[in-house]
Formats: sequence, structure tokens, C-alpha cells
Amino acid sequence: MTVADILLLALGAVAVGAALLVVTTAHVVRAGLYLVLTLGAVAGMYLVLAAELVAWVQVLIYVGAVVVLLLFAVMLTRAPIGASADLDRPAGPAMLIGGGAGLGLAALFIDAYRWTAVEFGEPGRVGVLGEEIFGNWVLPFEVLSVLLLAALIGAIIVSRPDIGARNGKVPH
Amino acid sequence: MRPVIPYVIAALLFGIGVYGVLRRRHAILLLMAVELMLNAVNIVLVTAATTVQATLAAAGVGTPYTGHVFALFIIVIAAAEVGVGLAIVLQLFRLRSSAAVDTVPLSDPDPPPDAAHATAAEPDPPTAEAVPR
Amino acid sequence: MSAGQMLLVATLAVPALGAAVVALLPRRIEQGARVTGTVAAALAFLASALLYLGRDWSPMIALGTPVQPWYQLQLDWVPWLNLQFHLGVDGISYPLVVLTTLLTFLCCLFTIYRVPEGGRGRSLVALLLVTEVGIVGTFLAFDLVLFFIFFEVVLLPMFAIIAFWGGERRRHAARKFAFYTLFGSVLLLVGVFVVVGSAGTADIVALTAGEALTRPIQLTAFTLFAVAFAVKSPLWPLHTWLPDAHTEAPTVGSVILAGVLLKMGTYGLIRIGVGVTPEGIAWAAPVLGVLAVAAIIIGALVCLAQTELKRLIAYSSVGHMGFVLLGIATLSVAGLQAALIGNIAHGIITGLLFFLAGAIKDRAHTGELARLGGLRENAPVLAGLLGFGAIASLGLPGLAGFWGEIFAVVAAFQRGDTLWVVLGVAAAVGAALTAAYFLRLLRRVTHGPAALQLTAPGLTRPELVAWSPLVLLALALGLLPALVLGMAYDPVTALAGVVP
Amino acid sequence: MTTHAPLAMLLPAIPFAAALVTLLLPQRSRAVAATLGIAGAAGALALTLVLLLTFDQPYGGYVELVRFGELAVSFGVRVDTAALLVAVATGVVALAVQVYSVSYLHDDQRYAPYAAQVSLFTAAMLLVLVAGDLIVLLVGWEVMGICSYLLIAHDRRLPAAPGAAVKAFLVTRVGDVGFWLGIILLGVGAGSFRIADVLAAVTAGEISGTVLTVAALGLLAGVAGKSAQFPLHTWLPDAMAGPTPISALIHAATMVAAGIYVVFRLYPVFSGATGVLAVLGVMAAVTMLLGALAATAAEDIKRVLAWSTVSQLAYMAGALAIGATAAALFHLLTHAAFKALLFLGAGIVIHAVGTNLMSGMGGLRRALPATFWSMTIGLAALVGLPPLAGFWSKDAILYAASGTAGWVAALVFAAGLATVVVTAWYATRLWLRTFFGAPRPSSQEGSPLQAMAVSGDPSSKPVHGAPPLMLWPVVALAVPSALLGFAAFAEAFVPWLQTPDPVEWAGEYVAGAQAPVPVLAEQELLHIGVFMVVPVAAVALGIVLAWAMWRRDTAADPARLLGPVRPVFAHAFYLDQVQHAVVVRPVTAFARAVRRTDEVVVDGAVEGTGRGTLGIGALLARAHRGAVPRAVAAVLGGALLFGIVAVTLGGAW
Repeated sequence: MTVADILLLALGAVAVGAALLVVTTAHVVRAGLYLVLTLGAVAGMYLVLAAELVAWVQVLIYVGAVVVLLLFAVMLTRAPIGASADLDRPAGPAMLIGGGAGLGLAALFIDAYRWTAVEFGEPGRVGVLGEEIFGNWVLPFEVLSVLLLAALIGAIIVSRPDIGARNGKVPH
Repeated sequence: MRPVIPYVIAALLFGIGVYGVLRRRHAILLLMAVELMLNAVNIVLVTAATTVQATLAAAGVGTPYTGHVFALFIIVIAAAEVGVGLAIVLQLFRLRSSAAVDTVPLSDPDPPPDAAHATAAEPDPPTAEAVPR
Repeated sequence: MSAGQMLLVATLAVPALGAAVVALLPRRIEQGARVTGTVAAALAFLASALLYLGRDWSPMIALGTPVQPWYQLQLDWVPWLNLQFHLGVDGISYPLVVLTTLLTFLCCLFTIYRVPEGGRGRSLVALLLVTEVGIVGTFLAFDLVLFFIFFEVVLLPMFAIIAFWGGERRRHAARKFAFYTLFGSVLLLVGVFVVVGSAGTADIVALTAGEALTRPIQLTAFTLFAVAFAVKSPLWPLHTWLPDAHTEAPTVGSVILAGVLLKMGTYGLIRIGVGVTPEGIAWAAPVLGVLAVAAIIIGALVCLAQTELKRLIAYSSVGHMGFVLLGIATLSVAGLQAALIGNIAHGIITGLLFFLAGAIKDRAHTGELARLGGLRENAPVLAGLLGFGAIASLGLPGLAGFWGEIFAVVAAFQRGDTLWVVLGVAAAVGAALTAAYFLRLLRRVTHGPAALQLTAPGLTRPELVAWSPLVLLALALGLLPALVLGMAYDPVTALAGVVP
Repeated sequence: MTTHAPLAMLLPAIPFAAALVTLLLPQRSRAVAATLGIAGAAGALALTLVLLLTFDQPYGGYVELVRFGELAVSFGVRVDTAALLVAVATGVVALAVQVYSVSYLHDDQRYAPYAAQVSLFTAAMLLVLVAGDLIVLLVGWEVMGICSYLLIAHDRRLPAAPGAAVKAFLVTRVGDVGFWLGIILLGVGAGSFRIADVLAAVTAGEISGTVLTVAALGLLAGVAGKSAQFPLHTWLPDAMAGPTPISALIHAATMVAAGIYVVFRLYPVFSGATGVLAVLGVMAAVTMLLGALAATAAEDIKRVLAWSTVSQLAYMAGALAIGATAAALFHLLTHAAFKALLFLGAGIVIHAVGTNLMSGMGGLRRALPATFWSMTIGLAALVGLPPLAGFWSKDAILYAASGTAGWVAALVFAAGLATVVVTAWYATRLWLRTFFGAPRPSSQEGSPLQAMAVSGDPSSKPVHGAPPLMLWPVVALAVPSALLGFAAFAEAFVPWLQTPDPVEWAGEYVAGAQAPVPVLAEQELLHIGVFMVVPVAAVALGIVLAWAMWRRDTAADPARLLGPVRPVFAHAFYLDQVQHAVVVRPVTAFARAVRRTDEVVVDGAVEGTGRGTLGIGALLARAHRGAVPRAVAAVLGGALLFGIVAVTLGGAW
């Protein structure tokens, strides 16, 4: 049990606990806030795992952008601020499949790794990571940028039905 | 470092995400659950990168940071996904004045036994626009 | 490449090129495109006819090979699949090749003059040419995989011909045709792989000569082949796609369907069933014979109660192909020869009959026997030709249809067992029933008072040009069956020699 | 092969060529068609005469047409005097008919196909006569059938014609199933279709008894169909719907005789098979009486003649059954002459009065004197009045029957003698009702048999005389009808009717063969003696009975003598109805049932498979059409399931 393990355990506990709250809370807005907690805990785990860049990107994009987007969406869809009763469906199948997937995977991992320990190598270096991205993975990277662009345009078009409308009589 | 710890956490997060996707009716909550699953995958990737780097770097095989790269990619894709997803959610909400996914039909309705049911199921932009903003 | 090989390639390539050119010509050149296609078909016919001249005249039985093509073309295509581009022609396939090219040419010629409703004539011509490529390729292929590929090439253009230019229920008929034959083709494919996988070669010449296949493999493969070919031929009770397809298809489609497309099944049975899996066919011959005779009798009886002109002719095909299959099932030289000439005769005569039926339906706007009548009052030449076609089709001695029928029966009697004698007797009774329904047809359609006003009762020149070769061939083959059988005697004798 | 054999091969080819050319003519080119038809028949006749006059030995010649396995089909001829004599008869009648038709069908719109079909028929008949190969014989045999079909259906004004044509072809075709099988059995048994080889094999006993019997019975079925013998005789009276010259050519003189000729030609097959000749004898005896009795009540003049043809053919069959082959052939020749004469004469009568019904005739001897005298000769020959042709030939048959032992011969003799009486009766009736008495309007009411007539033009036209083109053939045919019988006195003629021994005459002609081919068995034709009184007395009885009946009331039908059995005879013992009920209706009903089964069960299975697949697909589609959450649950659950399966079964982890 090293420090890293303890940190990971603690952060993991936070992440899992907050995640449980995300999927169980009756407040839509609170769910978003719990999500922030989960994502932050995961970012902490990345740090422990010596993946600094991933951690910061996680914080920037997830916490900074995605969650904000989600909260905006919550507002735009005029979700109730308080607790609402009809957010959930029956828990039975969800519990079965979700629990099965989670515990099953966990069992597999446990079976695979037992309690073995590995040593950390070199601490994460962003420079090397950059070389990697723009060396080996430059083509996916570029494709990804196109994807982002496409998603951007797609999001605009989907959310603005008046753009594609032929007769232009969609009221706004 | 015991890789089993982050792995198990990832597995649990994934299971929770699945549970959320299945449990929740609200489209935004659904998206949040999906984010949980994506994060679980990211944890696995990063852990694996660390582990592999540790075990294989000495042997000179394996490319370090591949897991990190993938994690980054997934984060970007997740962002894109959320963007598009939320746009769809907004549109859905505009059409049905609800963000619940239960009621979305996946195919054309069968030849309607009664016309009223059919028009109710038909996505019809002009009537949807009647929803007050 | 020798001249013969070039002719072989030309027979396939000319219609393919023709189809491409017709498809690529600008849209406004409609008539020109049809003429172009017809010229391609004519060239293909010429090439196939010339194949005969360059043949190897040496007697072949001395060589000891069961299959001895006049000439062949062998190129590696996909070596790791044992797939070769192996073409060849011999006395068994040559008449079928010429019949195919001739009928396609006549159909294209006919299409210049008349396009059925449903689409543009140039597309029809192009599709006809593609069909021709498939059919001729099937007859020329000396490689199992290649055979299968060509066998399948035919399917889609024919589907399109029926589905676009057909009658009222064309979609249904086209789908039924396509699915039914595809069902057979799947089994054919499996059979091909069984054979190729077991023998390690797909070369038909080698497979026919060798004894590479064990008996269980042969039985399995033949069962698969037999179902596929039985669907195509068609053999009762796998025939029901045929009346629908023939009835709904446009005239030229029916002509090609009945004239040559069905022959792919019987040709396959002879070339592959007898050649590649002789033990299999010998094992299944009684079943084949019984079904063939059932087809004869049932086809005739159904025709006797049939009320629609084209449907009647379609069902008559079932009966006629029953005779062909009976000939094959006897596995004797006489039977195989009877099957060959029966094939050709049926192609010629039924092609003619479908042309005539199409002409009658076009003029009378109905094919219901109850509403037709008195054709010889309105359109004496048409009635005369219909009479000729019907008489030829009922197997009148002296016309082409006779030889295949009687010698199928002769071959059955030659087998000598009680079963085969009974089959022969039943087939002869079926021949009498055939006469009954054709006379009923003539009585309903040509005799009696004129029932309908015909549009344009006279025959046009294109019609006469397209039909007269068929009339002449029906007569010529009737008087001189050796035109077909002379060149087929040696190959058939050699082929029958491989049957245990 | 001598120079004769190719000439003999040319024999059918001449009218065939004429037929082909005529068929290509436009339909209305009468003159050319008629010329070609006459030229074809005349050419064939001339060639036959040449062959007959230069004949010294039976010969044959073969050109192989095609080879099926070890069986070859060759276009071969096999010529002996019998073949040539029948060919002469065919040629003469065909020529007469071609000439006659020019005038008889003077207003026909479709003369060219008609003439072509007559020429084609002539060619087919000649082919049957000279064929040296069973398959080639079959070709001629069936082509004759189809020509008969086409020509019966020729007359567009008769609603009954197409039906009668179909019936004629189908009934003979049913018999031909047997004929096919007989030929095939013989060919397979002998290993060759050449008649010479087949007969040699039969004589040598190479074909087993059962096979031979079955083959002979099969051939007999074909013969019964073609020669209108019971029970396949029903088509012949109906065939009178054809134009009268056709009745003369096909349904009296030649085609129907082809069956008899084939039995004659293949006689060793029949005599070698046990019991087959007895069957033939019984068949002949039944047909003889049946035909004659049916003729007594028939009202249509052509039907009377048709039934008489049935009856006379049965004489020939009976003669064959008792082994009197030469007598059968002799009767065939004389019958061809006088029956053609009678039909053509009847044609003139019908042409003159515009009806087929005898109730519309009467007193015509003054209007048509030449026809009257010719037909008188013909009828007298038919009944067998000495010294006309029919007397000698019929006498030869009866004498042979009386002189042969066995019950078959006795049966044939008894039936033959009874038939002589009946024949005399109905012939006298026809003669009296047509040519004597007062002229009658054609549309006479009250005859219950009028409906039986195949034709009845109700408008009563004035009687007009015989056109010369129609009269000449009739008068010309009167000569052989009267005199042919005397040929039996000629020393040279009698051997011409004998069958050459098939063993000696093995096939190809050997040039300069030394020994003449012996005949199978010497037969005599002429018996002048006390016996001749018997048939003459029978004839006299019949004539007197009819005359006495007619004397009482010259306007009434002597058939009233028949009393209650008259409708039975008029309907020919209701055999048509029986045939309809026993064969036609069950077959058509069965056909409908089969069609229905084919469409509902066989096709239903196919369509059902398609519909079933669609149905299952629809069910599955409905299962997939749930809302998003259920779909998601299914996907994730499925993935989990796969994972579990992979882990459990994979076992790698």
C-alpha cells in the first residue's frame, strides 16, 4: 500500500460516490453538480497516475465546458430546479445490467491483476506526449478536428431548424 | 502502485454509468450517465498506459503515452458528442416540450387504427413551433 | 491466342461491350442505341456461328478424355481460389450457345421495332445483352466457379427486365423469380465449394476425367447441384416461379427465359451433374425420372385447365422440360442426346410461341382464352403461325419437338427396369395430353367466330424477320435432327461413359 | 442402293415440296395453289407408275438421319408392289381430290393453305407407304393425323368443325400412345428401327414373346385409332365436318386405310404375337356390325358413308385377323376407289341441294344423271354386287374366313355375312332416298335426327348441276370401282398383293440378285364356285328389304323399319356419350383439380414461405420497434450477455 494507492482509493471512493449520486438524485441540477465532483475526482486520479496533461484537459474540457453545457441545457429545457418525481424508470433491469456490467468488469480486473504492484516509470512529460500526438497519431488528430467541426456545424443545424427550412416561415 | 485499484474504480464507474443510462428518463441525465461511462474508459486507458509503460519500457517495446493520447481523443469526442447530443435534446424538447426519451418512436408508426394517435406520434415541425418559448 | 480462342472471347466480349456502349450513349440517341445493341448481338451471333468452322475434326474418343472441347482458353484468374478463366466449347454446348446468341439477336431486333411499356428500349437492349453474356458464359465455362459466376450474372438483368417491362403483377413475379432462383444458386454455390474443396480443382475437364471425388462427396454435391438446376430447369415441384415470371415478363423476356435461360439448368445437369458427379446422378436417377414424368403429366394437366395464353405456354415448358429431364435421368447416350435436342427444340419452338403470344396479347389486349377466338378470321397469318408453333410444340413428328420426346421415351425403355418402362409409358401418355391442350388452345384462339377487334391484325416486317428463323429452324431440325446431334454424338457418348 | 431407291425417296418429296411452296403463297392465290396441288399429286402418281412398271424385285435403301446411342434413325424406303399399289390408289384419289376441290371450294378464301395441306397429306401418306424405318413411318403417320385435323377444321362456317377436328386428332392420338410404345418396344428389342431389321428379329424370335405381344397390342391401338376401329372409331363420323373432298381423300380412301396397311406391312409382328390377331378379329367383327348398323339410321349422307367406311375398314381388319392379307389389301384398293367415288359424288349432291341431310334430297337422278350413274356403280360396288369391284374383294375375304379354322375366323365370317345384309340395306336406302322419289325441300321438319347433322344450310337453294371439274373425277373413279375386281383374274396381279418374306428380303437391294424374293405365304384371291351364292343372296336380301320398305311410302325414311332401336343406331350405340363420360369428363375434371392443387398446394407452399418469412420479419420488427430505453437496455444487456458468454466459454482469463 503506497501513498499512490491510498490516494487512488480515496479519489476513487469520491468519484464512485458522486457518480452514484449523479444517477440517483432527484434534482437535475444537482446531478450536474455531482458530475463535476466525479469528474474532478477522476482528474485527480489522472494526476496520481502521472498523466498530467490528461488531468488538466479533463478539468478544462469536462468540468469547464461539458458540464457548463449540460447546465445550460438544463436551463433551456426548463427542467425543474427542485426535486422531480418522474426522472426515473423502474430500477430493476437497470440495476441488473448496470450492476452486472460493473461488478463483472471489476471481477475480471481483480482476477487479472490480483494485488500485484507496478512501479511508476518516468513521470508524465507533456513534450513526449506532444511528439506522440503529432507524430504517430497525427492523422487521427486531424480527422478528429474535422469531426469537431462537423459536430459544431451539426449542433448548430440541429438546434436551429430555421436554418435549413426551405420556406423560411418557421417562426422565431 | 496497484493497478487493480483504478481498474476496479473504472469498472464501478462504468457500471454506474450503465445503470444511469437505463434508469434515467431525462435526456440530459442520460448524457451525464454516458459521460460517466466515457470517464471509466479513460481511467482504464490511462492506467493501462501507466502500467504498460512501467512494465514494457524497460524492454524497449511499446509506445508510451498511447493510452494518454486515446484518453485525450476520447475527451474531445465526448465534448463533440455532448454538443451534438444537447442540440438534439433541445430540438426534442422543442418538439415535445419534454426531454424524456421514453416517448420517442424509433420507426414510422404502423398504419394507424385511429388518426388522432397517428398525428400525435408524427413529428410535425409547424405544430411543434406552437410550443411557447 | 488462336482464332478459335479469339472467337470464344468475342462471343462473350462483344455483347458485354455492346451493353456498355448502349448504356453509355447519350440519352437522346434512343433508336441509335437500340440499333447499336442489335448490331452487337448480331456480331455475337456471327462469332458464335463461326466457332463451328474452327473446330477440331479429329475423332476424340480415341483420346480417352471424357470432355474434349474444340478449343479452350485457360487463364489464371484468382489462383489462390483455384479459379481459372477457363472457356471452351464442344458439341454439347455449341448448339446452346448459338441458340442463345440467335434468340438474343432476334429479341434485340424485335426491340428496335417495339418496346414494351415500362422503360426505355435502349435499357432493355442493354439488359438483354448482359443476360446474353451470362447465359453464353454459363455454356462456355469450363471452370466450376466461373460457371457459378455466369450462372448468377443472368439473374439481375432478367429480374430488371421482368420488374420494369413486365405486366401487371411484374414486381411480384420478378421477386419470386429472383428469390427462387437465388435459393437454388445458394445451394449451387455450396455444391461448388464442396466439390472444389474436396477435389482441389474447379476445372470441369479435369473433374470429369478424374476420380477425385469420393462417393459420399459426389452424393452430397449432386444433391445440392440437382436442387439448383431443378429450380432453374424447372423440375416439378420447384417450378412455380416459372408461370408467374413468363406470364408477367415482356415478350422478349419470355422468349429469353423460355428459350435459353431454362437450358442453363439442364445443361448444368448434363455437364456438371453427369460429368462431375456421375455416381451422384446415377444414385438419384430414379427420383429424377419420376419427378420428370410427374412434371410432364402435371404440366399437361394444368395446361388442359389453364385459362391464360402465356401461362399456358409457360406451363407447357414445364412439361417439355420434363421430357428433357427424363432423357437426362436415363443417363444413356440416347437419353442425353434426346435431352440435348429437346433443349434446342424447346428453345426454338417456345421462343416462337412466346413471340406469337406476345403479338396476340398486344393486338387483342387480353390473354384470356375465354375472350380470344377466331384469330384465323382476323389475322390469318398470325393464326397460321400459332398453329405451326402449337403443332411443333405438341411434338409432331417431322418437326423439332418430336425427337426429344420420343427418344426420351426410347431411352427410358432401353433401361428396361419396370420403373423406367412405367415412366416411359407415362411420358408417352403425357405426350398425348400435350396434344390435347395445344389443340384446345388452338380451338379457343384461332377457330370459331372472331371474338375481338384486333388492332393491326397484319404482321409487320420486323415481326416476320424475327420469327421466320425460328419457323425455319423448327422445320429444319425436325427434318434433319443431325444438325444438332451430329456434333453432339461423340461428346455425349464420351460423357455417358463416365457414368458407372 | 439401286437407282430405284432414291426415286422412291423422292416419292413423298414431290408433294411435300409442292406443299411447302404453296404454304408460302398468299392466301388468295387460287390458281397457282391449285396448279401446284394438282402438279404435286400428278407428279407423285406418275412417279409411282414409273416405279411400278419398272419393278422387278422388292428393294430398300437407307440414308442415316441421326443416331441416338446405338439406335439409328434412317430415312429409308422399303418398296414392294403392295406399297406401290396403295401409292397408286393414293395418287389417283389425291389427284382426283385436287381437281375436284378447285371447283368444290371455288369461293373459299383460304384455298392456298387448303391445297398445301392436301399436298402435305399426300406426301405423308406416301411416306407411310414406302417408309423403311419405323420412326419415319411414325412421322408420316402423325403428319397425316395433323393434316386431317387441319382439314377437318377448314370450314369456317361450321361451328362443329373445330370440335370435330380436335376430336379426330385426339382420339387417334390416344391410340398413337400405343403406337409409339409398340414402335419403341420393337425398336429397342430389335436394336434397330429399320423395318427390315425388326421383321428379321421378330421372325428369328429375338424378341421375347411378352414384349412382342405388348408391342403388337400397342401397334394395334394405333391402328384402331387411325383406321377407326372400335372403340376408337368415334372420331370418323364427326370428321365429316371437313370439306367433302377431304372426307373422300382422308376419311375414306387413304388415311384410314393406313392403319390396315401398317398391319399388313408389319404382319409378322402380329402373327408372331400370341392372341393379338384374335383381338384384332374381335375388334373387326364388332366394328363391322356396329358401323353398318349405325349407318342404317344416319340421316346425314356423309355420315352414312362414314359409318360404311368404318364397317368396310373392319372387313379389312377381319381379313388380316384371319391371315388373308392379300384379300385385305385387295379390299383396301377397291374400297379406296369406290369410297372416294361415293364421297365425291355425295359432294356433288350436297353442292347441288345445299344440304347434307337426305331428308332434303330425293329425285336427283334426273338433275344429276352422270352423278347418279357413277354413284350407282359406287354403291353397287360397296354392297358387293357382282361383277363390280367390291364383290370380288369382299368375296375373297368371306371365302377366306369360311375356309379358315378357328373361332376368330368363324366370328369374322358370321359378322361379315350379317354386315353384307345390313350394308345392302343402308346402301339401297341411301340410293333410293337420294336419287328416287319426289324432290324434297331441304328444311324438312320432324326429323329427330336433324340435330345430328354436321351441317344444315336451311335456305333451300335450287338444285344446280354438277360442274365439270367435279364430275370428271367422279366419272373417272367409276371405272376402277367397276372394273378393279377383274384384276383378280390377272395372273400377274395376284402375286403383287403378297407379302415378301422378310427374312429373305433383309434390307438393301443387292444388284443382280439371283433368286427372287419369295412371298410369305401364297394366297389366292379368286374363288369362282358355289360359295359365291352366299354373299349374293345376302346382298339381295338387304336390297329387297330396303326396297320393300321404301315402296310403301316413297317419301318416308326406310329407317322406320328399325323401330325402337333407331335412336340407338342413330346415336351409334351412345358410344360418344360413353366416351365423353368415361374419358373426357374425368380427364378435364382431373385437370382442373391438378391445376388447383398446383396453384394452391405447390405454389402455395412457395408463396407461403415468402409470406411466412415476411410475417416473422414483421414480428421481429415489432419487437425492435420499442422505445429508446428498452432498446438501450436490450443493447447493453446483450453486450453484457456476450461478455459473460465470452468469459465463461473463452476461459482465457
